[in-house]
Amino acid sequence: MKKYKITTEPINNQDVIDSVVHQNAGAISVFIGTVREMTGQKQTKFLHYEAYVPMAEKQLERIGMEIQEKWPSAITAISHRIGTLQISDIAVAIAVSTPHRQDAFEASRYAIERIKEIVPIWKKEHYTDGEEWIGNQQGTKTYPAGHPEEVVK
Amino acid sequence: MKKYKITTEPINNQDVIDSVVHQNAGAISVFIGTVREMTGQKQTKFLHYEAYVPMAEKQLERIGMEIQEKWPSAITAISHRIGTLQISDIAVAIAVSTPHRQDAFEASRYAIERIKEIVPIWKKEHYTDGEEWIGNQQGTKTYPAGHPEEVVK
Amino acid sequence: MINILLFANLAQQAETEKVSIEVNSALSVKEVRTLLQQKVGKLTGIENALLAVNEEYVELTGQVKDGDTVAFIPPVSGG
Amino acid sequence: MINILLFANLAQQAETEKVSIEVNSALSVKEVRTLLQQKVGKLTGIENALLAVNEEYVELTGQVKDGDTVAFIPPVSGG
Repeated sequence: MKKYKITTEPINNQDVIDSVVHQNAGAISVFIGTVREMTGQKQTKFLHYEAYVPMAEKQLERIGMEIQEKWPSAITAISHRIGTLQISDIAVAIAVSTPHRQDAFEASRYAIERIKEIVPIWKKEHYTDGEEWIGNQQGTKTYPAGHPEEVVK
Repeated sequence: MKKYKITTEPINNQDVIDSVVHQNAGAISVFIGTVREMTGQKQTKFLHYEAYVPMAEKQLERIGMEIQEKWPSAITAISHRIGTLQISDIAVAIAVSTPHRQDAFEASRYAIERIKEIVPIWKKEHYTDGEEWIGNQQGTKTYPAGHPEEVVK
Repeated sequence: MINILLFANLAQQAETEKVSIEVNSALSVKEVRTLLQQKVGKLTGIENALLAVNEEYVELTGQVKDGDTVAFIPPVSGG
Repeated sequence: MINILLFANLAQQAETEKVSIEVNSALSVKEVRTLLQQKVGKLTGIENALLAVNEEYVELTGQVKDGDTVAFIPPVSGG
């Protein structure tokens, strides 16, 4: 399976896991992001994800390379789904295998944080009382134009 | 599926994951322990796990309760295999779902650390040059009789 | 010609995901951003967008030439 | 009668996983540990074992009565 993938199909967790199994891996940390119904008082009906697909796959691959620099024995695979997702559907599955467990946990956590920073994917929440693109509108994330060093090589 | 299980059968990761899926879970952290071939210069041919099965299942359940106390929205499932395992076989699969990702990572890490402290399961390494029960012999873990408060209710 | 890609709420405001502009000489991403808004109208929040040329992140001063693809990437929300 | 369970290297040394001892009165786990080794011989490392009575961890002073199951649990190595 392609290790870094943006897909419109449902994600098969085991496929993602299988692509990081290795005879010298003792630990695999898997992170699965699923569609949650309630966020505070807001009820989600469904979500829509869109991506800048070719660039998003490159950025996923870049995250894998960053992980390999930090944890040289790590093997990483990431699949992110786009399109319309229902409650409990899998949006993202990340698997990282390493010889020892501490590295696996740290690397898989690193991967999800980096996805939320640099991978061009956007989520539109369809609530029972309206819809909104998550990101700008919340004001929780801004990238002042003078401060993009985290993403510029 | 039983959420806390000691089994002689191969572990199906997806079964463990499925048993923690919930409409208000946005994150599932899965930890999979697999049999690693090389540990330093030692080469493992295969492993044998034994357990005090009924007590081990109770202790897994106890870990689930500890997690629910610390992270009230968490749902936990743990399967541990016993018997003879080959390289890359799954020894343990832990899944924890929570509304937000930070808790899922912390709780699943907590679970694997607690397994290594309180669940009566023992691993015998069969190396290319001999065999040994892991635990006592390594001297990396001792439980002075005066210090069992972590496990005594 | 320079191809400009818009996403999420930027595409929604512009009512298109793709805009082309003719250019006579190399220019900066910042200049592209100005030309884009002259064409499609003011895009709220575009100053917070990440910038990419040919699928690589660049700074506002990044150079763009004929045939390049410039993407304005509003704060991402995958995962 | 008290049932004693041994595991891993303790079972290997004792050459059995299960030992029964007859008792006339309640006694402590520590006393059980002594009686056990009188019966099967010295078990290296048993002083590092966790202790359980009827599948619950107890301290060395824990009380054991007729019909109980006492387990000596060498340092665990699951996961």
